Amino acid sequence: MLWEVALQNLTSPPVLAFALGLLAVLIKSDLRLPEAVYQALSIYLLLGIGIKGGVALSQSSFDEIWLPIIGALILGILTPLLAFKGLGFMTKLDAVNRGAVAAHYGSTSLVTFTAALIFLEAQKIFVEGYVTTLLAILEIPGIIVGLMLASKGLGRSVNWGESLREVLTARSIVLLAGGLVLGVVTGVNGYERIEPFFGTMFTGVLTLFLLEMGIVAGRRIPDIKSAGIGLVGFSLGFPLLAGSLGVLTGHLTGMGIGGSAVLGVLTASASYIAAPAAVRLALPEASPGIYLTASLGITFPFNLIVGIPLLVSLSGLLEGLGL
Amino acid sequence: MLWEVALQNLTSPPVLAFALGLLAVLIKSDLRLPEAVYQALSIYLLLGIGIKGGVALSQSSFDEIWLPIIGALILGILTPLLAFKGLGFMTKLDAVNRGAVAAHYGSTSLVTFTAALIFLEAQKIFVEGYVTTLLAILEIPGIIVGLMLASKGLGRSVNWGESLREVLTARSIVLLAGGLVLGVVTGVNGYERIEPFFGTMFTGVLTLFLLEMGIVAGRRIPDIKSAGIGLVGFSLGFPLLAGSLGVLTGHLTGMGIGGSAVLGVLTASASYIAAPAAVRLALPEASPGIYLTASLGITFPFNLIVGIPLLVSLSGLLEGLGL
Amino acid sequence: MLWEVALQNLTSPPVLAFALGLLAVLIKSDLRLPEAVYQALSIYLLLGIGIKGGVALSQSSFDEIWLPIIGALILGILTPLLAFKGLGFMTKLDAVNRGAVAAHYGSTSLVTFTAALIFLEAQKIFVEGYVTTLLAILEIPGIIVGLMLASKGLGRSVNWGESLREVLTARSIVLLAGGLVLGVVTGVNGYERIEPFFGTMFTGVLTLFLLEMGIVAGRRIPDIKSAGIGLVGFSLGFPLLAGSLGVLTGHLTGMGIGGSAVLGVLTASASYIAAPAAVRLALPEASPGIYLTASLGITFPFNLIVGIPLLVSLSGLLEGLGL
Amino acid sequence: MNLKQRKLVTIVAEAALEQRLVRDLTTLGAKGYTITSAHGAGPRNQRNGDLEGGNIKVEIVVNNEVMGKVLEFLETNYFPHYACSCWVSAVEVLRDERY
Amino acid sequence: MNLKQRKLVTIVAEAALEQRLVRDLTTLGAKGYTITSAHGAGPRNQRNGDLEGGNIKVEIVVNNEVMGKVLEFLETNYFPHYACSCWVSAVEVLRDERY
Amino acid sequence: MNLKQRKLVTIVAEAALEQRLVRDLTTLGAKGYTITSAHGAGPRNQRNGDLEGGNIKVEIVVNNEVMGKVLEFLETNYFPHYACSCWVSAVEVLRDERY
Ligand SMILES: Nc1ncnc2c1ncn2[C@@H]1O[C@H](COP(=O)(O)O)[C@@H](O)[C@H]1O
Ligand SMILES: Nc1ncnc2c1ncn2[C@@H]1O[C@H](COP(=O)(O)O)[C@@H](O)[C@H]1O
Ligand SMILES: Nc1ncnc2c1ncn2[C@@H]1O[C@H](COP(=O)(O)O)[C@@H](O)[C@H]1O
Ligand code: NA
Ligand code: NA
Ligand code: NA
Repeated sequence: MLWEVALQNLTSPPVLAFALGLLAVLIKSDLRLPEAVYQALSIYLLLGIGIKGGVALSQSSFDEIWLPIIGALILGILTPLLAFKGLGFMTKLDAVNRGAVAAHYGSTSLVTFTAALIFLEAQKIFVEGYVTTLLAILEIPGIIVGLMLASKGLGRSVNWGESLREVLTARSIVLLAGGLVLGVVTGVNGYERIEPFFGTMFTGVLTLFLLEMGIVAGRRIPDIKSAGIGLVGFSLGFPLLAGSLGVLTGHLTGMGIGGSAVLGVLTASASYIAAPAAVRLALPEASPGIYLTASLGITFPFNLIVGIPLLVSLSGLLEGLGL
Repeated sequence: MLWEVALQNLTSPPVLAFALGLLAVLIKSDLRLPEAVYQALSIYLLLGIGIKGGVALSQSSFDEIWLPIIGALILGILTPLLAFKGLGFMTKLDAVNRGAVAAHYGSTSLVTFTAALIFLEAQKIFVEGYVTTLLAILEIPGIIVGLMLASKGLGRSVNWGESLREVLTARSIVLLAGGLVLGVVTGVNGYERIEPFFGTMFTGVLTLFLLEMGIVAGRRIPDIKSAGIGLVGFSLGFPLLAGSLGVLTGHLTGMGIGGSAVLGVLTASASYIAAPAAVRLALPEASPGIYLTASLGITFPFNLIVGIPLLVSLSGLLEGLGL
Repeated sequence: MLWEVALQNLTSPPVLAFALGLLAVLIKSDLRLPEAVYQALSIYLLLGIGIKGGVALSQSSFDEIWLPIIGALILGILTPLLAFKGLGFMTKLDAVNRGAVAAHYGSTSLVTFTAALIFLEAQKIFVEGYVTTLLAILEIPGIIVGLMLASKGLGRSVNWGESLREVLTARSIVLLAGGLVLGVVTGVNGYERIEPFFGTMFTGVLTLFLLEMGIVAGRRIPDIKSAGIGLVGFSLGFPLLAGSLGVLTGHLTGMGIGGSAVLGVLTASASYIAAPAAVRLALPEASPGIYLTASLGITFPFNLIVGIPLLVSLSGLLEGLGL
Repeated sequence: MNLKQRKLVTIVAEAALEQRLVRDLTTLGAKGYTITSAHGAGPRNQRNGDLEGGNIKVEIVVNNEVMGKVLEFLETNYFPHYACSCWVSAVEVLRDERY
Repeated sequence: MNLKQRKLVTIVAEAALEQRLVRDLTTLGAKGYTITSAHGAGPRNQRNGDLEGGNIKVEIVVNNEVMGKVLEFLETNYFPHYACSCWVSAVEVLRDERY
Repeated sequence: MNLKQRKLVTIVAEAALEQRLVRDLTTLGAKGYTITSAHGAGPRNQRNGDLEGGNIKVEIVVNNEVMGKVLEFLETNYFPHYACSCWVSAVEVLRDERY
């Protein structure tokens, strides 16, 4: 059963497109999406996810969402702390680089989130609409906690005001949060008009996007060798640990199988859009060769292929336990 | 009732996306659509509008359209003359800059037009299909009249042949007029195959486009302060005046509520694609800081938010009066 | 009847968009799709065609496809040989340039193929799903044969390993072949989710793409004059000859009217994406002014307008003859 | 190696001027040009560019005579009206017959 | 023709730095700048750029004094941390008051 | 400030050549390169570029020795066959060990 589910995930067009992208790098093809198109696709995905989340949120009652929101907030602070500690055990990285990696795992990956939604939809498992709100909530705190942890290792003082402004006004945040508000305000009626574009097209556009992500991730492969066994272990083990914690939190705060699984995936996933941008600007001393290799080169494909089906199964299991 | 209508307009995804774009500028986010994507979206919108208009035109009889076409032609000549005069009263601009602004208000704004169509569709008000023909007709004469008015203030002679060639072969005109012909020739049957792309997707794509328009308009805000109260007054008042004239012309030439309202919106709107390009090339002495601020920074959002619902209501009112 | 069919082809949106592109060049408009968008559209088309072909292939049995595949392979080797010989008769080109042109006619044109599919769909003629496999198979051998023919005329030795690698890892091949595999693996179920994007949108996107192709082809028009009557004759005559051979092969290998017509169009069409890229790199001595003018400036529009309806009619005729 | 002296003239201007500028430069004797898309700001900064494609950067490698003509022409026809920057540097080329 | 000497400072850096770099250069006295999108590789090559828009190439035409300040500033604030290249060449301009 | 002399070699070529050109330049000793997309026309102007992405402009900052090798290599392997322009100018750099 788990195997069947995993296979269905593996043979979905987005995951296959990701594999095609990896392959294109391996055979040294010059295939690449133009930069402008990559940008456009991410704008589409971020805004679309935001809007859909907002519309769903406008249908939710405060009663059902306040507990999950608090759960997400706690996870947003806890995850980077755990990651920082874990990296201390498993690697020899200094505090700056550990903080940088923690910022990535504290934040979330939009595409992993989306892949989980598509996976659950294919499984016909209901997902609470407000999970996108949780995505938006989980996006930022982890980055800030990570930056704070790293700053302890810095020989200089950090301009927190500037860094916070940069984190909060980053393209991805503006689109996601702005989309959420847009969705809440326009509601089901307004959304109807743009559903063909932002809804029906979504999986197709994501497929194209994952082709490019495969190429980008593929280019990280050489770096994995130099990453060290400790970092690789972390990038594979931490998502499962943090993800389980997320699934558990989901059930404890009253979400169903689908919502809890998504919260698990969010916790398990590592950011590679918002966090790298923020870390690069606020923490130039940290090495992208470390944090991008971990989050994008290892954890992202791992979650896409292994993490999602596993966490969904775990969520089903916990539900069966009456949680 | 008018309030309800206005609210529905305000909470439609395209208008909200425009607001999001404005906001992104205010908070100094680096959000921007890549140039290539902005170009692609305008090509899509212009060609799509043209094709749809052409298909509708192929369904119209000459009997019903000749009067509105003559009406539109008269408006196309009258509007820039009125604007030129009005600017003489309200501002201290020289003839060159007045002519440049007049060229913009004499021409039309595709996006305002489209927003009006979407607004009317949401109101379930019928719109004559040939209004896109009127859009295409109104696009050019106003620019030429504006340039002629401005040329009187110039110390040099104008190369009219060159200027006319540049106006007539500009991207936007080729796409709009070409799309119209394409639509007429391919007809309903041919259109069916591309309807999912040019029809069903339209509002969604427009939403993305308006996000960018919001950003562009937002960057004009600092210029509004230096524009002077006279120009601001003109940019707010003239659309209402010219728009009312357009609505009236619509009713007098036999159009219904929807068509007359659209003709009003066309007259009220100021160009910010075709006209700026033409004026910049033919009339470099005029200041973009003046004409773009008026047309794009003030009139465009004003029409989007206030002008459209107002002119639709006026059209309903006139219909009620038996016009 | 043939005339009616041709007219329907001529008034289809993609062909009209191509004409609009030509016209835009003639009137010296600055209309152009941005490079990044052109790239994105070709990626979309190639991947989409590949996926759809793969899905169809996953529905086909080996029994029905092995003969057509062998037929296509033979055509892929025969066509460039015929073209090389034919050019020897009709033009004064040296072996290098003849080989270069042969490589183009030995390969195929994705857009011509797609236009044929759309044409047949509009005619409600059934087309075997595996024709896309034939497209992929016909893409490469012709290029290699052409290069080999040309190399005999070179004063230097050719780095075949490098050239083959470049041909096989070219963007277009990776997308087409990758798409095929993706389609086979994901099957009907997986495809369902991305059908709105890669299927329903297809004709619309193709229309936009052909607008750009019209512009590119239009810019080749001045070169046609300097091409010489022999090359022009070849570019018009060879597609009909090779196309007829293709249609015949289709019927002989057991395909129906639709499939045979498509195989004819594939054989008739000349590559202008994969082949030029490969020839430019492996055979810089050959003149793009010759091979691009023939394949893109003459044969492409000829097939789009005349070749497709003619070959479809021929296929119907042969079917009538009981072939 | 046989390197010859030429001048590289770089012109940054509004993208809308591309067709005109290319025509003018060719007429003045430039045997080639290279264009890249750009954006920027300058002291004049009164631009239209937001909507119509930002700036273009045009580079031409020319001899001294053509350089002179180009600068003169820009001074009369472009500088007064358009957002336009221009600078010149010394370069060396092989195949001097091409430039 | 009245050509004046200036310096063209070319800076290639990660695209994410655009806003900062522009602000810093303007503060240091550059009266204008021109930016083009670029990609590339260098000896450091430890970049983030894959995901966030590759590199930008910033060009500023400035006088010697501003050039000095800019180079010093880069040396302190950019070179140690960021993927960043910089080179300077001599150029000539008309309208020297603009640069 | 401790500025060192280097050469900036600018190569404009068909975009399809990117992979090859980068490989060749690196082999010849360039420690880095910066690429921007471009389009243009020249005296040869027999191009393929329309369909395959126009031109690229490759810039490398190198020492005199590498410059010599690069020019020689271009002369033998690129100039005869491809649409390709090249010019060289003098630049100054900090951190000369990088170039
Ligand atoms: N000092 C400068 N250095 C580099 N580029 C400049 C400089 N000044 C102006 N530019 C460019 O020239 C364009 C036009 O300048 P302006 O006419 O001042 O608006 C700007 O958008 C910049 O791209
Ligand atoms: N020798 C060079 N010539 C031209 N551009 C270079 C050179 N070295 C570095 N670059 C550019 O500077 C960027 C940053 O270099 P790096 O800090 O070494 O990663 C690279 O991505 C290149 O675009
Ligand atoms: N004089 C020139 N100045 C600047 N760029 C040039 C010049 N000549 C040629 N180019 C560039 O080099 C490319 C190739 O030139 P060609 O080999 O003559 O086709 C052209 O497309 C231009 O981008
Ligand atoms: Na996480
Ligand atoms: Na108007
Ligand atoms: Na063929």
